[in-house]
Amino acid sequence: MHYFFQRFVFSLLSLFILTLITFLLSQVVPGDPAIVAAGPNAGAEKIELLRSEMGLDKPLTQQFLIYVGKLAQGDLGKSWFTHQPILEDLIRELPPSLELVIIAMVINLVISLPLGLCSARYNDTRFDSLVRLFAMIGAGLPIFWTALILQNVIGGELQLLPIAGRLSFEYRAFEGYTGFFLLDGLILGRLDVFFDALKHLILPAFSLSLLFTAVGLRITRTAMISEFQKDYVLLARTKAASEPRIMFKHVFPNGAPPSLTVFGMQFGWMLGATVLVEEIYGRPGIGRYAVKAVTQSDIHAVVAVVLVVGIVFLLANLVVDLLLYILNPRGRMDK
Amino acid sequence: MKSFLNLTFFVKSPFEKLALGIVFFIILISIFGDFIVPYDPTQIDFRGKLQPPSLEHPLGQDGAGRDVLSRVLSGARLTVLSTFTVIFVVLVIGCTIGIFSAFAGGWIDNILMRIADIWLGFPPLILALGFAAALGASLEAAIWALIFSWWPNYARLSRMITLDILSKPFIAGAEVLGVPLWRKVTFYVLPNAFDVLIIQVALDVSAVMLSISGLSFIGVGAQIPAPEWGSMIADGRAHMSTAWWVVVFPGLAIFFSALSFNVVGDALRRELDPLIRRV
Amino acid sequence: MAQVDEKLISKEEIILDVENYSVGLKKIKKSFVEAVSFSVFKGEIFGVAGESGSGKTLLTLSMFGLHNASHLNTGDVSFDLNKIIQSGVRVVQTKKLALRIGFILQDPFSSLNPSVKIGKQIGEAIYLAQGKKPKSIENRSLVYKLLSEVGIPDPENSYEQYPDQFSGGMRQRIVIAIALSQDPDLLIADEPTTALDASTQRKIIDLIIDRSRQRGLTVILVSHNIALLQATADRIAVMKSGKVLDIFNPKKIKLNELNSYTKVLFEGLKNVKKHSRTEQKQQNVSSLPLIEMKNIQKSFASRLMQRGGNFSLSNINLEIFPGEVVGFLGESGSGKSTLASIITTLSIPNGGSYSYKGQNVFSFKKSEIKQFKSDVQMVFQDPYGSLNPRYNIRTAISEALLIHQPDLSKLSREERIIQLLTDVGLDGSAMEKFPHEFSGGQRQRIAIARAMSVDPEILVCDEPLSSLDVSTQAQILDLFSSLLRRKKIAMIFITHDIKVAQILCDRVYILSNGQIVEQGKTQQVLNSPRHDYTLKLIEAVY
Amino acid sequence: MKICNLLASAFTVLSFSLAIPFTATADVAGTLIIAENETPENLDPANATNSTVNQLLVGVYDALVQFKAGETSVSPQLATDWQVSDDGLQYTFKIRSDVKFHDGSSMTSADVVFTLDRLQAASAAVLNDMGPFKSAEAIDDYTVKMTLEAPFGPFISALSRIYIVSKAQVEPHMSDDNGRGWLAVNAAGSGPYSVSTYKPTEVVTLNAFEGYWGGWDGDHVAEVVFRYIAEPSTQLALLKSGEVHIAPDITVQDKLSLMDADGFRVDIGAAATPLYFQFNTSSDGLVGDASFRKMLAQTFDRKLHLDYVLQGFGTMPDGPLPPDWMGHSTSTELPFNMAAAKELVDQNGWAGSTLKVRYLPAIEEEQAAVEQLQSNLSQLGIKLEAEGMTWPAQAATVQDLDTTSDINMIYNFPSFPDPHAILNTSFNSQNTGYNGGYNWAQYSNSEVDALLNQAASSADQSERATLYAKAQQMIGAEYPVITVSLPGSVVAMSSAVKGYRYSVAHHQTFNYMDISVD
Repeated sequence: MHYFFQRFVFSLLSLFILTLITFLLSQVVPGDPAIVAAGPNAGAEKIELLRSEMGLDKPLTQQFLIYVGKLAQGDLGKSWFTHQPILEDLIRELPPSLELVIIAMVINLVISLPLGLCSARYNDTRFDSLVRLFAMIGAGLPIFWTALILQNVIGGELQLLPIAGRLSFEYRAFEGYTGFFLLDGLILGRLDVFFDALKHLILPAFSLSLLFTAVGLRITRTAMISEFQKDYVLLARTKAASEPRIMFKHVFPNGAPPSLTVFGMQFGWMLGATVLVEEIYGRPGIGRYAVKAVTQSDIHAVVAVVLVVGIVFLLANLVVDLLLYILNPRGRMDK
Repeated sequence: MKSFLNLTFFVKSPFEKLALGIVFFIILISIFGDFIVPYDPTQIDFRGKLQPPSLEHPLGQDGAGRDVLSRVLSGARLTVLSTFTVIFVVLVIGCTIGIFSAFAGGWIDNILMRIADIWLGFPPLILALGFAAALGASLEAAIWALIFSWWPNYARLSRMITLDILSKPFIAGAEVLGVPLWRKVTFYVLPNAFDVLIIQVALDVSAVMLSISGLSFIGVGAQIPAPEWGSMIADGRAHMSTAWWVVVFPGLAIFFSALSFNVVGDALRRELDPLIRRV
Repeated sequence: MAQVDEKLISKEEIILDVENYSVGLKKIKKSFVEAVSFSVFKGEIFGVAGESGSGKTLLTLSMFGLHNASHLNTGDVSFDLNKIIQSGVRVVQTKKLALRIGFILQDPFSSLNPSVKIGKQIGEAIYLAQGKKPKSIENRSLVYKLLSEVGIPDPENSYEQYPDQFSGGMRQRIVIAIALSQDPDLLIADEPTTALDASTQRKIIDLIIDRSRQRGLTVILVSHNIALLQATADRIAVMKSGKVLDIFNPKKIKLNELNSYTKVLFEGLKNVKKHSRTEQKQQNVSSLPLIEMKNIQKSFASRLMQRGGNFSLSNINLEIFPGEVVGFLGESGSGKSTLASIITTLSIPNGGSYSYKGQNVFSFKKSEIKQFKSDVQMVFQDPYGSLNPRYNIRTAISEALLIHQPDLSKLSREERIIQLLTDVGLDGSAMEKFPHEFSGGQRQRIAIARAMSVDPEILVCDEPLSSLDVSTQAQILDLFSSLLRRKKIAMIFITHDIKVAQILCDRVYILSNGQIVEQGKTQQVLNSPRHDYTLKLIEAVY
Repeated sequence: MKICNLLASAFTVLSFSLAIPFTATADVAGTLIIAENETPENLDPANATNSTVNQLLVGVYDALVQFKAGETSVSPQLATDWQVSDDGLQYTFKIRSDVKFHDGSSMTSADVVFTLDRLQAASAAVLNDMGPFKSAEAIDDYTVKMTLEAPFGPFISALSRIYIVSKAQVEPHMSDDNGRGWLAVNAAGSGPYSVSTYKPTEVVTLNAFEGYWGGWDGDHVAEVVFRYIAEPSTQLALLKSGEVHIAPDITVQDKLSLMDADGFRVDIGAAATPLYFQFNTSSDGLVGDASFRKMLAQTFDRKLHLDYVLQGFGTMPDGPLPPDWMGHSTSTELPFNMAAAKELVDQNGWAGSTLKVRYLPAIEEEQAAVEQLQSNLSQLGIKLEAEGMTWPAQAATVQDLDTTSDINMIYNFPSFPDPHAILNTSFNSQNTGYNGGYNWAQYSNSEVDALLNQAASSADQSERATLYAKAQQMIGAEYPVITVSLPGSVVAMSSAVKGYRYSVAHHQTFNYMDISVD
């Protein structure tokens, strides 16, 4: 438990530095934020008023304290363009992105773990070479390009899957409790909604996960190979344990944790990479929101996105640590 | 230690040789590309707008009638140059911080590495986006943004290598002899870190390349009329259904370069990485 | 090959018959075990001796399909009258054999699954061998029985514990329990004690011998430790470069009939000339001590160290006089290396005083530090890591000269390097080469030459022999004694090997748990030890 | 602001649309689905100058007067009639008494006054068009008086963008931001449609308002849906698969190909939205020099642009004002002439200089025009750096002279078809970027200002025409802009869409209140 306390303190520290970095980021925006915020047609008085409203006339340290204080109350500021509290925007935009990333993660895990394990077991065989080739190719494909090609070929030409949106048009009035349509579909017993949402997720999730799967596969494979070389595997063989038993009972539980850490990091990276796919697939979400905020120089919104994605990243890592702890009650982590 | 005189010692299979060939080809055209392109890559010709591949224009023409082949070839320079700029600067900054941190030890080391850890917590694309928001959209901004988000990788790696080297008996030997600090850094640490760093560089090239083109794709990187591959794809996507060539070829260019650098990096790692060699 | 069989044995009494067996590694199409033939008799303890890289592990594991990277080439192997390999092709699968053969592997720290309770791991073996369900009471009671059989205290509690809660010796006992759980006919122990301390080593070997005699097991004991094999094995096969050179009964050894390599191996350090400088020392005693330590303390943050062992030093008092050879004896973890690093000022103690030639080391001026750094030199344990891999030998040695004798002309520096290399038994042609082009023994020579280049007053040697092969050990030890004969320098020799201390040292300090438990003249301390720990050390030696 | 390309397409009524609860007259049925590439910033009528906002609001709110789709003159909407005082400073409006807001409350003059007061307090962008408007007051429940500081000819036209909000609904939410936060996501109008779902990054749904004061006659849809789809290729695919009826943002190529396709229709509207390269005339750099601008003015080939980028959909401009407009003065801008430009460059040694242009990459023809200019300038040895931005970001850069780039691309969407809406917005020094207007050339000429002001305050059309013509000539002599094109509004749609008409006063909106879907 001491370990967790440590992790927690570290996360808090990370959070603090995260806010500091994002705050500084908001300071380097060119021009006067007040002018930008005032929008067209604002007079000099209005700008001056805004400047003091935004606290821009105070010293930097004081501004930072005010910023942190507001954050603590969940106030991420207002968007200069939608005039809405950014927190509300994010609460609306986060679930679709998380849904996408979770499905992409599932695809990633479902491919990486078993394939990595098998390819480590049959290291240096033709099967292994094929897996490695797949990993190489995956790691070289630009996410946005794959997304465009898949959308046009599978969605457009072949019409196998929907090309855009989160739900088919007929479900446009669908409202759930959580904003996660898959979950809402299940909660409300609307399986049609569930499957429709899933159908809309397949292409974007696959495009998003390909690069990460390639990396995940490679890392799993390496971890598993080094596990297969440990003497306990040899010992298990001398016990006449069957190969599946060795793979799933001995190697997998020991080889998976190191790659799990990487998957935890990937979760955050994937959330960042949604900027490359959401717009293409016409999905709402934090990535599309971020791109729009950046191109509009809506710096409060950008900073909020950076902060929120950073927090999700930290949480994902904490969850992974917890998972590792549960999976492996003893040893390793205390060291 | 392999001899570096034979620079291609690490490629074994025909596949790897092909990849190395592509890498050389990309570097060559990034140097001489402007002399071999059939057309001026920025010269518009609306009369030839979105013409499909033909003998005069083997890869077709884009929405402004520019020759896609010329743009793809000339884009290599932009991509390679910006990728290597990022890697070089990140290498210098990261290694300086990493090696300093390792030598300093104690709380300085602790703080620096904590910062690096936390920094790594930002998904690089989002961090780069934030940075691009602050700097405005341009290829230079994208390069700075990536440098800004990438350095901790090298700081951590070089610190790790330095600590590893510092734990070797030959450093203790140097210590016993009274070898001065600058000599330890330049003659002991750097040459021995070289292998690992070069592997990391080779593997990072493709990641940086993909990131730069990704940033250009979403519009915060290279600006028109620069023939950057990512922005070419962004430009062409509206015409995707009628003129696939404006999207497919730049994408293939990114794909083949990233793949080749990956394959070469992997081969390098296999041959140079002491951790893997031992196995 | 000298096959020294005492009697002709009928086929039924042979459990393992190997004929013309060759095996290579998958990646490299070259044989690493070449045309090996031997038979193992039922009930005997069959030793396989050889230095690292001789192919002994590859041989034993590959026969039973347990070496991942192995690639069978030729030969026949039969186990208990059944062919398992015929003309280089495996005819009986590993799984079928595994239950009849128990294995004990080299590294107890990795041979147990770290995330499974040890009771469960033994239980799994029982389940796989006898079909008793892992969760059944029957299975559990068998586990308890085995645990107590191999000497694990409190089996019921131990059952619930994880491997990392046990020391190396205990883990090896658990591995033995797993091997015994299948009630095998043949026990293969591959370097079972290499990773363990000397005192534990003896207990484990005794356990293996004891258990197998009791159960009537045949044992193949693979080891590089010749003394151990001599003391335990009924017959020994000696391997070198993938070939079996000799098979003989060590109790009836006739060295002349054996291969010259085998002879070197078995004579070991016996022929190294004993070094003694008693006469010289008489004069030196009167002089001032070179090094004087009083009440030195050193402690580390505990989390740095993993495998138990207290690495802190306390209350260290010692004196080293000019020209004498002093041994620091102790097991790993006793603090000898820490002490060496304090002597060479690589680490700073938390308390106590340390003076060199009567002056406080910690208040040296810059020039004095420089002088000290040329007076005190060190030779390290790992010859592979002790030279900068990016320096060729000339640069490596001349760096030392450049720092401490910058006035030396280029030419005389060159001459000096050649002289130093000749002194350690190499020649000038070595200068242009890089460390990786040399063998371990040669590297250790280069390291010694480099240390000697600045004419030190005292040479600190930290286990300089322990990573070398037995045959090389003798040569390097020879080099040290000839060095001592020629140069009037003091030496601190850190070792865990009593025999080495006997040969080289005038005086010894015995270290245990970071404290000096005993000291005195080498013969006196080793012949009539006063401390239990010293006694334990001596008893552990075969 | 975006370009004038709208399209629509036709197909069968989706069966589910019948399920939507609606109990009004039987001819209000069906769903109209419109694709849109840019998401709206908000729903606030204060931002009705922004076409993405305006396209939602145009049928949700009513104004005192309105331009009906397809018409170029105003008709009464909430106002029944009005009088202008002789000095042109006072306007008295009689307003309807039968108007109900969507919340059921009745409209009175208090709502009109409240609306204008709020806009003034929020310094709303729509007031830009209102000239010297000073204040509004309620005379009685159905009479409003508005006061101007100076006579202003197009005042009545300008009122067409002043959407009347319900005081009862908005006042409780005024807080410290003049109700901007609340109105950003809520509507308080009296128009034929009310907002039922507002998911600004996905979909906005409007439903026919049962109690609409104008009543329902003819064919209308019960539901209007805006789907936000950024990719032109996706819009096209959805149009083809029948998932949207109007897809305005597909490429010109695709529009061309749809002209001959069965089941689709392409409407070409006579738009009057000039696209400009505006040169920063207040710059300390080269573009501040009129002779340099003279050179630049000759480097853009409008004909090529019209023929190949716009595929012929549009008019060749020869000055900032559309040729058929009142007061148009011919050939105030120089024609394309690279040789003349080259001569100027050589004379002055301008080769080797670098300029910067900002533009909206989301608009196909803007990017094409930038590329065209880049290509031509590079032949003269001048490097033109481009920076793609979004509208608000670009607008923010011109609010400071230091951050204004050498050249800015901007579309002028006149709020009503009057020369004032184009010339005053783009060339009056009161409307320079740093004053918050659309004069991004930061062009300031007191004589031009005087001419424009005089024309604005005059009611005599022929006098105004003369004044505007003179202003154009003076502007032309200083080369503050290149008028790139006057594109037509090309809208492709499903042929099931009936009743679509291009609305010149509400460019890039859809008259969904008049449309029915077969």
